[in-house]
Amino acid sequence: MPSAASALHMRGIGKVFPGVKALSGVDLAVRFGTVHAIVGENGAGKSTLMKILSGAYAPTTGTIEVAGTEVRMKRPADAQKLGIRMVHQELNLVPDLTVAENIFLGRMPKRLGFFDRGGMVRRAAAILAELGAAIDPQQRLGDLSISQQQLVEIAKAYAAEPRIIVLDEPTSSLSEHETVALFRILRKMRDAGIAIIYISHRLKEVLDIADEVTVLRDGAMIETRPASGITAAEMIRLMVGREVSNVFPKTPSTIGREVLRVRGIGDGERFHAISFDVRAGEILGLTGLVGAGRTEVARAIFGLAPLTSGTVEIDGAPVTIGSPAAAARAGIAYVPEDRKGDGIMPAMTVRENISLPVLRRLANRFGRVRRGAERELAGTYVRKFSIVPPDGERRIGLLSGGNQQKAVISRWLATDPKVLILDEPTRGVDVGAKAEIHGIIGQLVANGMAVVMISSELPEIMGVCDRVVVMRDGRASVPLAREGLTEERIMALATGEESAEGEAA
Amino acid sequence: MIGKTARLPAAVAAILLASTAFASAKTVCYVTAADSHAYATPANVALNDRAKELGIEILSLSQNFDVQTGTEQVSTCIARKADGIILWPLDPQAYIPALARAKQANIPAILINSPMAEQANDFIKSFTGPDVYEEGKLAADSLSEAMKGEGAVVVIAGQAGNGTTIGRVGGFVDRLKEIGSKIEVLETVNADFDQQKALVASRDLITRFGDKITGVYANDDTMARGFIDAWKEANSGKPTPPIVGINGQRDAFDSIRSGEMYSTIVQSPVEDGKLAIETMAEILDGKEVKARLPIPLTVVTKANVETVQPAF
Amino acid sequence: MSAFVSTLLRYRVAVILCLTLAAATLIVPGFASLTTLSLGLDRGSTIGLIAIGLTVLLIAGQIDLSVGSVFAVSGIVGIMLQPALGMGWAALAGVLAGTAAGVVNGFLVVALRINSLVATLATMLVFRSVAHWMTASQPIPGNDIMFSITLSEIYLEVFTVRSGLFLVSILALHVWLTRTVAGRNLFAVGSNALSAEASGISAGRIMFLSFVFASTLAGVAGVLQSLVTNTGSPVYGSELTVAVIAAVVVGGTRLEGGRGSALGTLGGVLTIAALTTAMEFQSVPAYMQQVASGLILILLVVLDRTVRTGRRKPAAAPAHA
Amino acid sequence: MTDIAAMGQTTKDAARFSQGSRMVGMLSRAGLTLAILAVILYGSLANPVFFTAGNFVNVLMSMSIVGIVVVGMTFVLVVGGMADLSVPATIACGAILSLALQSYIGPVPAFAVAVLLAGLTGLVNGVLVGYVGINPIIATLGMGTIVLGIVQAAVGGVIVYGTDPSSADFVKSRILGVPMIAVIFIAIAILGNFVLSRTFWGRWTIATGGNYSAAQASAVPVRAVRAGAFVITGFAAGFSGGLLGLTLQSARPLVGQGYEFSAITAVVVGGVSIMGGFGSIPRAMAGLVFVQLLTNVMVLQGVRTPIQGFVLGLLIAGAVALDIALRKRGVA
Repeated sequence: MPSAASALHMRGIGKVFPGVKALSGVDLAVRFGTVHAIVGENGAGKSTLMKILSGAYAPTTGTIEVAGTEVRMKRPADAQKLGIRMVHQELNLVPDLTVAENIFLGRMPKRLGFFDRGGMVRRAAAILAELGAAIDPQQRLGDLSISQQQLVEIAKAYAAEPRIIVLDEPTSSLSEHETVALFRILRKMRDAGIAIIYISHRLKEVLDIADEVTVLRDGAMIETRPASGITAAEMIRLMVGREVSNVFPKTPSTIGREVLRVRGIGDGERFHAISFDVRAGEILGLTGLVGAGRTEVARAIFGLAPLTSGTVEIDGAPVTIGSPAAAARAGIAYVPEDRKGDGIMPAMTVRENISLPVLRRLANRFGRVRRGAERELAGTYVRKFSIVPPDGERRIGLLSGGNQQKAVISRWLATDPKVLILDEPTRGVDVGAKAEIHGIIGQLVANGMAVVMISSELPEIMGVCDRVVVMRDGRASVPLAREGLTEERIMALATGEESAEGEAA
Repeated sequence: MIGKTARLPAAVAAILLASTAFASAKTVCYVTAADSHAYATPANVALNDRAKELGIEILSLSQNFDVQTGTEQVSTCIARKADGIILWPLDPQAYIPALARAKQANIPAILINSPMAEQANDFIKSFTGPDVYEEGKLAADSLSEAMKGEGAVVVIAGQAGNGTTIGRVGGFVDRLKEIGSKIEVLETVNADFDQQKALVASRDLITRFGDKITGVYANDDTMARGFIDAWKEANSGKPTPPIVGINGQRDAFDSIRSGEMYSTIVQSPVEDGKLAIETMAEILDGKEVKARLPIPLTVVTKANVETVQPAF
Repeated sequence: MSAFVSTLLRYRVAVILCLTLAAATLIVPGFASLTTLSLGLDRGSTIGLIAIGLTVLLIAGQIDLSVGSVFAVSGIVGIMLQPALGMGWAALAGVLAGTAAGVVNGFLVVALRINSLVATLATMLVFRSVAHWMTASQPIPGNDIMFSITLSEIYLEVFTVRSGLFLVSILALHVWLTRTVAGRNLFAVGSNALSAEASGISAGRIMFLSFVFASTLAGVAGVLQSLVTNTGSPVYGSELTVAVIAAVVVGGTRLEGGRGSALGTLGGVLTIAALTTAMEFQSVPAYMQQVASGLILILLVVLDRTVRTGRRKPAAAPAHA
Repeated sequence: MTDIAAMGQTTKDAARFSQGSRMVGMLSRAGLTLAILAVILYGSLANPVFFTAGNFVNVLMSMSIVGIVVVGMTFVLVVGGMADLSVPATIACGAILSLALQSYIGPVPAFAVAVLLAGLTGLVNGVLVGYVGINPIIATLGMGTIVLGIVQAAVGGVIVYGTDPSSADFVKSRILGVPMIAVIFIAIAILGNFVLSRTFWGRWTIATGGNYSAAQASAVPVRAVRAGAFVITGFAAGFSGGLLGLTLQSARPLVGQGYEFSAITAVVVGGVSIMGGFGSIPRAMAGLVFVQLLTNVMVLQGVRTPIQGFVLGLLIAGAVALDIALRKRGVA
């Protein structure tokens, strides 16, 4: 609808951090009643642009017009007064308050300073119902699953009756069918005349939902186009400035003996009777809706959470795993889902991050860590996986997501594990790095390692894995061979339209 | 879970049972300074023992050196309708309102060990025990005798703001003025009746004044010991300047014999405790008692060190 | 665990309080009486008034070690200025001195971003020496003993001015925390300051005000104490801070912020007051009293843990104030 | 590729993650060194006796006792344990037992038992904090009161005297003019530094303080590491308590009062982050030296005892504020 009025017009936006030019000359025009997607690799400047839009940063240069009038935003509150709402990638919620209180946080309905809880709860319930989310508004938010919290975050933005709503990777922790629900809502909002700015790595989704697409690269605006006039391949080309032929190359590897055998494990709460096995040189995909219990299974196998039933065998010998240390000894490695939270030690150098699990081995009998050996170890992986910058002494917090992820993987290869469990290894990683990481995984299996890969991204699962286990509500399907497996089939299993319980295997 | 929650009352019960049972005899409420202290403990023991002999029930409350607790405890005593109150004041006036209320409730009260401001006298029957101010004066006399009335002293005082400190320093300084002595006070430091703090402070004082120090007055023997150790570190072999302490601890006696200390002032906690309860007993029997009942203070020097009993 | 036990756990503070009272009544003759109650309340109210402030501060995820020193300073000001201003205004000045101290703490933590544990450790020392400075380390007497006595009169068999004030304030706090927007925002800030900020709540402002509030109440308690004893002393309140923090935490308020309740604090204060009174009635040595209250503190916090580990969070997440 | 997202995020967390921080770290350490030099300069100008071997030996001896505690406390802060408030109790435990038991089992075993029991207290602290997951402040506060109460009950509250002068002579003896107690302190400091900065345990400690769950997911025995810091402090405090008892040849239950705060002060002034994950023994020691020299100068200049607290307080606030300011500059 080209006639629609301009909701937001950013002109010549530039932002400079000490020593770094984050943005330069970015123009962005968004109209009411449209979904405007912004795509680009990490570091392309998306987050900075959005932080400016939300009032968190002030632009070094440029002007911002909201609904045709120029505005200055000094703090998030200003942006909110203008009707701009953010749905952040890392959730902006308060665990200790109830869902309702979170939805109305900062703008609770008051009467003489007192607020009427009843009214608030009713309104919250209504909104959640509208979003088709089955969440009790009286529940303590901290007790919800991540994807439920994500929905609350969206409800919160929606409840503010915004004129412009910005969603930053809103589906990163949503399952396919929750995503579908979200899109339904977004379209509804759009038709209600709200301007929607949609940021995502998932190009397929972008093409689904967006009316217009703006591509950023290295802090500069490359191009804005109607979504109808662009393909995923083109977008990728514009984003990385190069042609990326096959996004998910599958390096062939010879599949050997069985390494990990899991039989009927459960934690008595979030997953039950899970059984599967992984063979040397094989990549087993573990997928399903978020909250289906994939991560919980992985954490339990790695000793981060207790098992109440079932057995885990490595090379046919049963192992009892009480702690990650024990898991490491047994030859199991785990690259966690939340890189910032569970992955890196931001204050430590790349070297120190890599050597952490093997320090004991690097230490002499007085416990003194042999610096030489440590440097050598780190150096090997920095070179092998071409971690940028190629400097083991650099604080890891300064590296890009992709390079941090490579370092975290290196950390585990140092223990030369038999089984490597990767939990969403490419989430929030840009297209280039994604390919590299898939390459690395390819090498590993080629050298006979057994890999379990958790991912919500079906194309990735389909592209990389030899067999796939689909989880639903804490139960697992039988491992499905890659041949003849379709995304539709996986969705069917994940959503319960088709059932193939795992006890059989 | 249940096990855990159930353990608590058991614990409380144990603690409560561990303590003395309640009887209908005359009950005297004894608000002591602390029940874990070199001087207070023997005083408490003596007081309790004597009370048994006199057939008096003692309800003893320990302030643990916290004035505020103390004032509240006096209220407790009033609420418990005790027949008498023996208070060990840690502050010259904070207790006065509480004592006034005790008087309103016709509960006789006396002070043990430390004095209070004049206003208190209207509300107490008597003050038994050593006069810390008097001790200060005696110390002044003893020290100026040792220093032939001239020279320079450092004063190692107790806690700032503590009643005993105020008395013992005040008495000392006033007495020096009184006798117009030419002794100059170089510096007064607070070492909180703590040997280590005294040791550290003394090191600095010795470095700072060196041989200027021709005399030392410590508010108690523990701190005197601190100074002696510091002196030995600084200049081994060199004889210590005359040092005067208070309390008459056993090790102070040894120091006097060996000449490291010049004198101390014995105040016996046992006498202190006994006198207090005996006075209270007389009050309870309706007898009149003197407003001021001091316990004997003996200045101990080399001359009489063999004949006097150390306080503790 | 069974519903019954979990209920017991949810109301553990009340349970412990009742158990304490029951045990005391059984073992201590003449414990169950109005006088005991009024005593306990009066003794509780000093700690209690400060605890009210600290509850707010802890919910905001901050801590204040300086309340004990503020307690002393305010009392001294309240007494010192009596000749000049008269009792009422002097008292007010004392309270304001507390407020001022709160402004300093708030500034250090909010403006200079110093961790509150460190900042208030520093001001604890500073305010304490200010107290010594003003008084030359000598306790100073007030004007009017009779007023002190009337202050500790017991009304309706039970309440003193202090305990009455305490009870009213803590009920007010309860309403404020649970029923007002500001109260909920306080929880939001303590639970996740960044999110609160992003939702347009000024976390800094709320934290700053919490510090001011806490110190002001410490000031009130200090002035009352000084009026009741008719003395301003530089050594007042040196033992207080620990006791107060204990009371608040026993009341189920979390040091990490985001959780806590006024009624819980009331329970905590009363439990400790009851325990002390009961043990004093039996001449239990102070050090045994310490052991007992220490045990209760640990026990309740452990219980609190067991309740929370029912939740999704990893059991031993690092505890950051 | 410079990752702005990462940059933005680092501004949120402690700024030290940023590139500038290495420079800033040096700057803040240099700042402390300069401060120390300033104090020395002022001291020597203001007071003739300040700049003398004798005086420096005094300062060294005075800092030895608390210094040993500082070594332990550094571990607690670095691991993200905030503070160990049970130190006064553990010191008392060390001091009283090492004297009280002398007459029964001889000085050396007595000392050993005393230190062991203090370490045991540390262990309980560690279990409560590391395994049960209780806030360190509360756990150590509670344990402190309990242990102190028990110690007082054990000795009935009176002063305990040493019965073996030879042990005192040993502590008071000197090696090339350096007091034995200082030698012991320095040895412990060096050992502590070795453990924290060179060994895998030290690295684990820093990692756990820096990002608990990431350390856990990296097969670091985080609970043990957290607990360990408190055990170390328990032993350190017990040890310094024992030495204290031997130097004084007498001990009271409250002998350890105030040491916890002096130790924290030194560590914090040294620029060790109270939020954990960052800090070193040398930094803490620099902080200790600065505080001790300053106090020494104040005493030599005849500053009244209460006022010293005032200066110390301002000092803590000032040092930390400066540190934070410097870091901020380092980032944006």
